[in-house]
Amino acid sequence: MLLKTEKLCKTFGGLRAVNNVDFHIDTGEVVAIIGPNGSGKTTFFNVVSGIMPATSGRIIFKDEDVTKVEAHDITRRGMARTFQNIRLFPNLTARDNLIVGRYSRGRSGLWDGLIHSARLKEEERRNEEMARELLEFVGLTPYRNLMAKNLPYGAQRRLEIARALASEPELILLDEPAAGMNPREVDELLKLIARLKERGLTILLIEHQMRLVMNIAERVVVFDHGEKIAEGRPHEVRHNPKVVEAYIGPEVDSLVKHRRH
Amino acid sequence: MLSIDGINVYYGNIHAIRDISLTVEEGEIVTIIGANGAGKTTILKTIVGLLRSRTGTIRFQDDDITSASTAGIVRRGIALVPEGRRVFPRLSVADNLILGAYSRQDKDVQRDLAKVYEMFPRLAERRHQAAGTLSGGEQQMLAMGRGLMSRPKLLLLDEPSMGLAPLLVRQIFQTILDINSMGTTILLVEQNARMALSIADRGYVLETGSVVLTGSAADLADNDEVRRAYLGE
Amino acid sequence: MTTALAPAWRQSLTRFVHSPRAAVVFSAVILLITFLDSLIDAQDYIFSPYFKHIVFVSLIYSIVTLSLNFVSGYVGQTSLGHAAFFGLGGYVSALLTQLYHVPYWPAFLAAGVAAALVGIPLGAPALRVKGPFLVVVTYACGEVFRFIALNLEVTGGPAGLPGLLTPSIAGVSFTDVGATGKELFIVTALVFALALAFFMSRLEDSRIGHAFAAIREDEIAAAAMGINTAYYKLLAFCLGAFFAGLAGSLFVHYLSFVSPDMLSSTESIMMFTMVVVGGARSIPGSFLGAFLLTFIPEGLRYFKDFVHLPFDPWLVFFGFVLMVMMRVRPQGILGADTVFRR
Amino acid sequence: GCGGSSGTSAGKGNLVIAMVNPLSGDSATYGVSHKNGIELAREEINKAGGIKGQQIEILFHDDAGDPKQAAAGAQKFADQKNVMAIVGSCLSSNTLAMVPITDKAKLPHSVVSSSTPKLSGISKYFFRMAVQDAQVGILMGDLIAKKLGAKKVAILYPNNDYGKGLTAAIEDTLKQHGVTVVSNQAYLATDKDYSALLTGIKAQGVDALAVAGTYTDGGLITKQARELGLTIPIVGGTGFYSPKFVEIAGKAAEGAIFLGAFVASNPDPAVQSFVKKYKEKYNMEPDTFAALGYDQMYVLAEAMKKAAEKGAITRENIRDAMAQTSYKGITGTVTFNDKGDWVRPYLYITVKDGKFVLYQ
Amino acid sequence: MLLLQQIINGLALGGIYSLIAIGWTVVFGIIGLINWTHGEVFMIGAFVGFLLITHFKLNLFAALILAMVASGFTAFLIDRLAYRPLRNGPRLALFITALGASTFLRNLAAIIWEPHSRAYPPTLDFSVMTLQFGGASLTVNSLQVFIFVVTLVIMAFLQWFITRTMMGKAMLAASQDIETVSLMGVEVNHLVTITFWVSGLLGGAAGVLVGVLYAIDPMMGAMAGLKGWAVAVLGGVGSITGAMVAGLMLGVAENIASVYISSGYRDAIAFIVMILVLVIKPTGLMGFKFEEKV
Ligand SMILES: Nc1ncnc2c1ncn2[C@@H]1O[C@H](COP(=O)(O)OP(=O)(O)OP(=O)(O)O)[C@@H](O)[C@H]1O
Ligand SMILES: Nc1ncnc2c1ncn2[C@@H]1O[C@H](COP(=O)(O)OP(=O)(O)OP(=O)(O)O)[C@@H](O)[C@H]1O
Ligand SMILES: [Mg+2]
Ligand SMILES: [Mg+2]
Repeated sequence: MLLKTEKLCKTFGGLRAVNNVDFHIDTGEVVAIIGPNGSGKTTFFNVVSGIMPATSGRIIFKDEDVTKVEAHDITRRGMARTFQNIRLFPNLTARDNLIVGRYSRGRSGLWDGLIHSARLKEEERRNEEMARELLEFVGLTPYRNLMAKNLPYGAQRRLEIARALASEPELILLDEPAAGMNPREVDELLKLIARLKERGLTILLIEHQMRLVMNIAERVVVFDHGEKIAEGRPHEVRHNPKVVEAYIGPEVDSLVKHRRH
Repeated sequence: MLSIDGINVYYGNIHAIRDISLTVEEGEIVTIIGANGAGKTTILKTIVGLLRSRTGTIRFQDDDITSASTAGIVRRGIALVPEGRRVFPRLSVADNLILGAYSRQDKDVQRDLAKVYEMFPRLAERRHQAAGTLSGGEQQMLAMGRGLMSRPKLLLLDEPSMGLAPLLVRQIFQTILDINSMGTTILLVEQNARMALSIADRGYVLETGSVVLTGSAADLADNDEVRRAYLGE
Repeated sequence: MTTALAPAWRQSLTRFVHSPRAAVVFSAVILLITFLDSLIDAQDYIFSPYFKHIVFVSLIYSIVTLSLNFVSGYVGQTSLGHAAFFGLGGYVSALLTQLYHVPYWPAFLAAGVAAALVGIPLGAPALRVKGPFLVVVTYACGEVFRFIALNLEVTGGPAGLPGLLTPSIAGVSFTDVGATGKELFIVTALVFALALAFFMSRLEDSRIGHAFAAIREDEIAAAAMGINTAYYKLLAFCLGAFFAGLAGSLFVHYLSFVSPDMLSSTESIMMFTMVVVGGARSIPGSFLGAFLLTFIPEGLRYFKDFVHLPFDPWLVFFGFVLMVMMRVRPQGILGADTVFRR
Repeated sequence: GCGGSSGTSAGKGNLVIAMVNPLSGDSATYGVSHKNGIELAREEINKAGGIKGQQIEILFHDDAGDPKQAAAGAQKFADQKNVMAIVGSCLSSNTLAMVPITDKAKLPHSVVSSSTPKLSGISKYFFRMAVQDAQVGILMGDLIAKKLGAKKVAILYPNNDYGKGLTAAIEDTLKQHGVTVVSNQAYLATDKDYSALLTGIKAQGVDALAVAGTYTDGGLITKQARELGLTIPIVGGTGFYSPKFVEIAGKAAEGAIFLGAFVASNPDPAVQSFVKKYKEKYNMEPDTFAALGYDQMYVLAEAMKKAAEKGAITRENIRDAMAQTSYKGITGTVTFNDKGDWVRPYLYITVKDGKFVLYQ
Repeated sequence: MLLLQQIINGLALGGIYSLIAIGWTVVFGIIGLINWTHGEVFMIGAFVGFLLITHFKLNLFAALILAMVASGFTAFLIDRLAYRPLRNGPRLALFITALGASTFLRNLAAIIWEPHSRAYPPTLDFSVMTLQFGGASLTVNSLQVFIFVVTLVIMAFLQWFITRTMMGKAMLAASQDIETVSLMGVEVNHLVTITFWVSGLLGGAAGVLVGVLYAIDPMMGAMAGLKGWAVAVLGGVGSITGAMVAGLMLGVAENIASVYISSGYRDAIAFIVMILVLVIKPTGLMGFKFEEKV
């Protein structure tokens, strides 16, 4: 078991955004979290990745209790994430964003920097190579030298994924990676995630695009009002009446169009 | 109602919009589809005067609004629900909505507020919460609600379904249809091309800043090129 | 504006200015100014002691501007309290040499270390306080230091401490060398400034430099990249304070005098404007900012005498130029648009 | 080139002296008065034929109250071989920053203020016409203890060298006379509101208040004290003497007693002539800085004349002549002791019907 | 009783701080700008009032109104000429421009008006009231009471305006996202112009009042501006009540500290209090509590 939470809670004032969530994900798994808007999915990510402290409960990552571990340390331990509201380094180029993403895998310090040590050179070489490879991997090579803030939305999303990958994580948390992508781009994203899985990465994602969830997730966890209300294989969950009611809605073929004449 | 004629928009020396012309007739739903970076957002921002075209004209209800101020354009009856929601993070949900009605002369704001709350009960629940702490989807609802509060004649929507749960996506599209049927003209930018084409009358397909295809929504939905490139089939 | 848009001459100029060749040319010019008199054994000065004085002051401020770049350039925290470190360095070495008869160089180092240590509590608010709030806090911290210097007995109160030790190397006092006694000071400051510039240029491209950039751009994302933002912010404050403290020490022993005016907020604001005018994060920009803002007021004095202005136009002129400059080139004269070099 | 330069005014050009002073910034008001006084004297001397036919010229350097800029100014003038003497700055710290440079350049340097004891005997080339804290303090103490017969006294002083030095002297004297100093508190010279301190003093029930400040803070203190209903005598040092004191304190100024190096109502014709000319030229009353500046210029002129008689007007000769100064000016007879300080007499002054008059 | 008198003194001084700080905070609250020139706007008000009274022999009330208008106009001009061209530029550029404009104005004033202090004519002396409480007495200057009341009224009005009117809400919104606020049909330029006028009027009023109460000089904007700014920040971004409360608090704290600790550290104490409050509560006393959503 790679990540596990026990009775995890996060409250904002009186609001229980995450409520007693028991969750786990195994190495190599692809798990999707779905749930209505405001059901606490992003907050769950925030707590797990150390950006916000948990109100109560435990988080165990690679058999260690990381409940009180800070965000930067979590990343070093092998968990990386993307943000729902994109948080790239806006004035750095695409390539530089990836270099920063490699930070936690570097070892060089002040001294290496000063004397341009062999270690630093080796690190730089690897960083450069890695950045090139990742840009290629997410299809952003043409944007290499553009500042992140000037990239189109979809490209920014992919850059965020690439940046998370740059830290060579074992577990990657993707918060709505397909938001703002058209169906064809979602297909590409699917392929990308599939390749990540092949690389042995464990993937936990939040997504509203059912197409993506159905195609890639091995297991789906459903949140509502901060609680886990269902869990299972994609097709089971999809037809779970609780989920249908809270999230997917009744199947209607088409929208009603009242035309004025 | 809206006619755009030969506009060219640049970011520095990046030529983002190349000689685009398009029209929206009163009462229509028109959609613009295109890949990431095609320039959809840029067009909408140019219409409301947040970006300026170097050439061409933009006319709205026979007025030339090419160089009008954003506020002036909005007061004429155009509202934009911007990409990325752009809610005022430190204002409450209610205040965000009320600000949507800033340009209105009439005082019937309360009734519309009630309507928005009815449309999005979650916003009613959270009316005193700071908008910046809403979840992504909640913010999207708020942005949409805020856009409606100005009772626009022409509503520009930039990816309104982004980040919404499936149930809500359907609901949003239904809402778009509803407000359209109540007389609001709509120009819709959507990644969910399938849905967009299913509710639109006409559509434009954009590629790297140029219109490459235009036609009725039904024709576009049947076009092989479109199906492959944007519907993922 | 992207560099790609700049006219060709500006591009090549920018490239030159950032190359090591520029450093060589710069040093050569400074050394020439410093030693020309002795070389050609002139009857009169070619470069007067006054001119050399201004050169020395410019070099000291170059160091200070570089050091402020750690805080205000690299991690992007607007600090209006930097003079506190500069002055603190000055006072520490003044007191050590005067009260405890510590030789100069150990006192010099101690000045840097003391400033760096104080950098920790002064930098600590930056961990919590952001944006405009931080501007106020750094400003207030600087002022608090000034008040302490004003009120304490050991610091000599408002008049300060005169008669400070002159630094010496191997028993040779700095003032006994060269035509005017300022030469060795200039050389020392130059070496110091260049060493710091070299250090910073290396740092920028190192892993630490990347961490600084990330914090400047988005702290939360930086933390998510594994960067310990608190540690690096404090590091930036400490490094900045350390070098400012060293510069302060050299400066007061050159003047042989230290007073609370060194800690004043006007000084801090001037330092910050040097960073901005030269271009935040630009190493040559730091030198340019410091030299310009030290030389122009002196130049204006001549202008004033020449046209018989009844008042000193410098501050009015300075204010006006700042306004104009922010309109035409807000990133500073040599401010870079790209962030890491390759 | 070589080290320290000792220039001469070889040619028949002008005799140049230089001034470094705050002419802008917070302390400019002192610098400007000083400058006005000097300028007036210079014009008179030049009109009267200058020094052996040579006209005197003055160069100015605005230090803006910053020691660093004062040092730069001192260096600039030290380099100019034709600069025969330098005056300023008004601020102790600025003067302290200048002295090492003028000393090295063997440039006669004189000031009319900068009262810090640190400047006593600091350099062979340094002469100070500033008032002496120790003396003024004794005189203030005598006044309070003997003439006013106070038993309990409070002291307020600005937190600078002038205020501190003066306060120490007052306190010593009062103690010798057996007067109790109930409180002695510092304030910032830039403060505008002194009600907190005055309220405290009022509650202490003292019979006199000594203020070791200058006219701006002193004026505000006097005004606010009266507003708070504090009716005890207020005694100031030489810093009070300025028309601004009456302007700022308004009616409250009546009856305040302080010391002066100079009083414009002094019937001495030399003083009256100075006051008249000053008013004509600058359209305001002269203050102590102006009067001292005026005398300072004459002291320099005398020294230059003597130097010329001795052979040549050189920096060195001027210095030697200055050390021998004995000049009767409008502020008294100027002489310098072996530490370069002028030990001088003072007057007791009070305000009556908005005018400064001698206090009996 | 002594303490009470000190608190009263502090409140009077604090009232002025509040008045200056509210002028700061409205600008700060709307365009997020550290409007360094506010101190100069205040100084110009003080001087215009002084000139009107001494040269044109106007009465205090007329001079006050005209000085307020002069300051309002100055603030308006500063925005128009210095800030507006940079409205969409980086915040830092605006900040530096403000520094530049302030340096420019302050030193220009020192050249035009000469650097020395001067006082408003003594004919304006306000009566001093002494209240007796069983043996002890409290002294209150009527002008201080006046200032205090005026500040309260202004605060209440602005508070109402910002939180209850559409335009006030638009101002708050503008501080968060100027581009989007224009999408609501708000003429941002009008809004900003109004804000600067309001800020200037308040600054001018404070300037004249300080002149009457104390003394004026061209450099007076520096310290007053600084204190006002500190108070505005201490109170919380854009919070009118915050500015008011913080101003009073600082006035009282300074007075008490100068008596019970040392007057020489008076300003330092003000700053230390401020640093501590901000470190404990980084958005100021009444600043918006807000855990950033990621
Ligand atoms: N910092 C905060 N302060 C107060 N409330 C918050 C904060 N962050 C989140 N919330 C509330 O907690 C709830 C859960 O939010 P969260 O962002 O986790 O939802 P989500 O499941 O990610 O929704 P979406 O799918 O719309 O992104 C929401 O109702 C939100 O309003
Ligand atoms: N501020 C900017 N500076 C420079 N280039 C920009 C800027 N904003 C957008 N662009 C460029 O303009 C082009 C069009 O961008 P636009 O945001 O209009 O695309 P879009 O069709 O809305 O894409 P998406 O679906 O990702 O939102 C893109 O190539 C983008 O890189
Ligand atoms: Mg979410
Ligand atoms: Mg877009």
